[in-house]
Amino acid sequence: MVLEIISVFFYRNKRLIFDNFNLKLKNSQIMILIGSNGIGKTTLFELIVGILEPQKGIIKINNQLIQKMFEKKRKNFTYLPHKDGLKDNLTIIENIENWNYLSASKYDFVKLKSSLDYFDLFKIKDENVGNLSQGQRKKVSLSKLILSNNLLWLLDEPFNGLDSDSIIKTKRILENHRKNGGSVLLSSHIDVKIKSSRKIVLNKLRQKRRRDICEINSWEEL
Amino acid sequence: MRIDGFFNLIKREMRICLKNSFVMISFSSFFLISILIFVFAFGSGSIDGDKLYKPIVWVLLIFSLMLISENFTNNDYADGSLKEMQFLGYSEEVIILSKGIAMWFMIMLPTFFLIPISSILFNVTFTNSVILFLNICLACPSLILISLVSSLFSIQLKNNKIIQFIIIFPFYMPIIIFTTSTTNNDIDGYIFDDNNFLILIGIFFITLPISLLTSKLIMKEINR
Amino acid sequence: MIFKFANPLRFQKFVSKYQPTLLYLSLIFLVCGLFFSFFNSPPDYMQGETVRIMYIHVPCAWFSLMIYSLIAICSLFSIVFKHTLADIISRASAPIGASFTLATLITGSIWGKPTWGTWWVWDARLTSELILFFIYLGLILITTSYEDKSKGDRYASILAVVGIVNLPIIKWSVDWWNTLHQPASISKLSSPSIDQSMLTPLFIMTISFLFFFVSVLLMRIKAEIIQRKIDVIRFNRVD
Amino acid sequence: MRYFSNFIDSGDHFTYVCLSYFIVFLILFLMFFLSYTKTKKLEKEFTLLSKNETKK
Repeated sequence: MVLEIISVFFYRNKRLIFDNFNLKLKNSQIMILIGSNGIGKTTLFELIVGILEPQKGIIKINNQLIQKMFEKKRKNFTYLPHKDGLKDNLTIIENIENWNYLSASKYDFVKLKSSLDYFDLFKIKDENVGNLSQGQRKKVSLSKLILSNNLLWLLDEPFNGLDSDSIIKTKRILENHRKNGGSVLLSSHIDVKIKSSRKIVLNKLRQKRRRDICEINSWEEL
Repeated sequence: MRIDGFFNLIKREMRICLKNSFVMISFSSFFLISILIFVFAFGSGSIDGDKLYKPIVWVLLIFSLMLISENFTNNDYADGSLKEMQFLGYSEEVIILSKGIAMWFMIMLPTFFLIPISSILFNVTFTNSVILFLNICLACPSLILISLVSSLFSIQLKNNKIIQFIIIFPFYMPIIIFTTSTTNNDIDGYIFDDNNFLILIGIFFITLPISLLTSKLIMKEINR
Repeated sequence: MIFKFANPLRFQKFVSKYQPTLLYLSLIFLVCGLFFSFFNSPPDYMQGETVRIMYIHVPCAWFSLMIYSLIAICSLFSIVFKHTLADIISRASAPIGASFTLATLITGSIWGKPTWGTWWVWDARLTSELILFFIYLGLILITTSYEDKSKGDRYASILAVVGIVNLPIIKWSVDWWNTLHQPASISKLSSPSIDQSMLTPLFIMTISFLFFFVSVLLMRIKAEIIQRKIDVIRFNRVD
Repeated sequence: MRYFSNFIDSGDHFTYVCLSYFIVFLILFLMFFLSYTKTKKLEKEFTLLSKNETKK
């Protein structure tokens, strides 16, 4: 099991977001999370990655608790958040290099060139990221995927703002990754079709239930 | 914590710093222009340079530290790279430490040129300016750490400047007291016998663990 | 034990029952203390009549330190156990502590005018007390400026724990540095270096201030709890 | 009583002492008054709100 989420219970800001949430991701599997805005897709990714901690429940990556993973072991997943972390006044290639250093994969210029070439970004590699359009920015952060050697990919809204051509290209990367034994968890607020993938639809928790929890929270804690 | 991860972080910060050279330029021009304003305000005739010079430089340095620290934390928070560094597994202390080192570099490099120029403008003796420079060297690390922590405190607020100043002020005060008292004692020529230099180093070793710990707590709180 | 009071309803009943009594007690002690301090205590042979300022200056200073240490303990508690009651206590007592500190500073400087000849000296103890006042201000500002209350509380508790560095500096500054401010007179309870007739008003005043502090604190905690309940009701309505 | 008459005659010192007592009690009274009014206001608001809640 690559990724395992067992009965996670999480609230924040008096708002219950996950109640007894379960998810299992196997090797060579693509899973798509579908849900409307504010349902907690980004929160789920942050829980998996270990930025947030659930009040109850267990999250495991490769059968290891995420809270107990330290720097080196954490490098076995690649997470592309919604806020891409690209610096406006650095060029594309500098941004990618920075990311490459931080994520500690080996610096390989040929690989870097090919990854940028895949989305036709190598021609404009010395352009500042601040001058790019929203879709081009997304492409820059997606090209990190080709650079990474990790088996588990966590992608937050990868298809946002892309044109149809690059959506197809992205899907091709994902399928290749699946064929090589990798697994992908991606979120989307619209329906996307990828070959042989599973879909999970996140529903809004019922109003009444949420209210109960909120009351319990504030009273018990007082 | 592997050591090359730390160097990678420093490399990243330095690269961003050098690319953001306008920050350095704006810092130095702010410094010089304010010094010039003080010179004009005192009038060209009689400036009691030795006495007024040090407090003025310290006031300017503190304000510019506050302004610059925003560039290191708030920008990273805004574009999500603070989070990115955290989930890549770098511990919060190391992130803050690397930022502090980059910021120290960014402050000290212009100061190396600014202090002599401004001391000429103020008619300050050579030894005095050397002592001031040494003081800045020793006191800056702790000031930088404190200002980084305070900018982390106010990262999620809209009108954060005032709050940052009020939070920062009580913790700046002891350092300022000791630095100014060093520079006042140098009349006899006993520069390096002074205990205050040692006290400044001691203060740095107190602030280092405390600020790293608090920054860890705060950065966990920011995401919550 | 502590969690027994954590029930807000029980706490509110407790407050509405005992809070007025505490306030009356404080008033009674205040009258007693005023009588002792004005009618039944001699002037100091060095400081003259201004020694009477000490009967309120010293308790205020004690309370400014004591309330800060209370806040710091609560903050540590809230960082470790994340219990909301600790947040509420520190939030409620910060303004009281700030007002005590302000009172200390003002009475101190009024005392300093006839004795030292100036309103203010940059002496270690005065400076550290001023720093304490600014820390209080920062705490109040940071708790009020966040939309999300729990976030503000957490930040304030971190700040309070860091600011505890200042407390020992205030307490022992008169011993560490040779300063203008006179050293503590009542450091040893067995043989204090001041006269019995001066000690009585001081202690009575302290007790009166203690009752005052506790009653106002209880009232503010009650207000804070009601505020949170209102927030919960409002929040539910929005959803 | 002897102490008190001496105290009143002390001139300058008398004003200083009275001023400081006045300021301290003013500050403490303000503290009390503000928190008292705040509590009362919140209590009123809370009863109003909870009445509306039960009606629904």
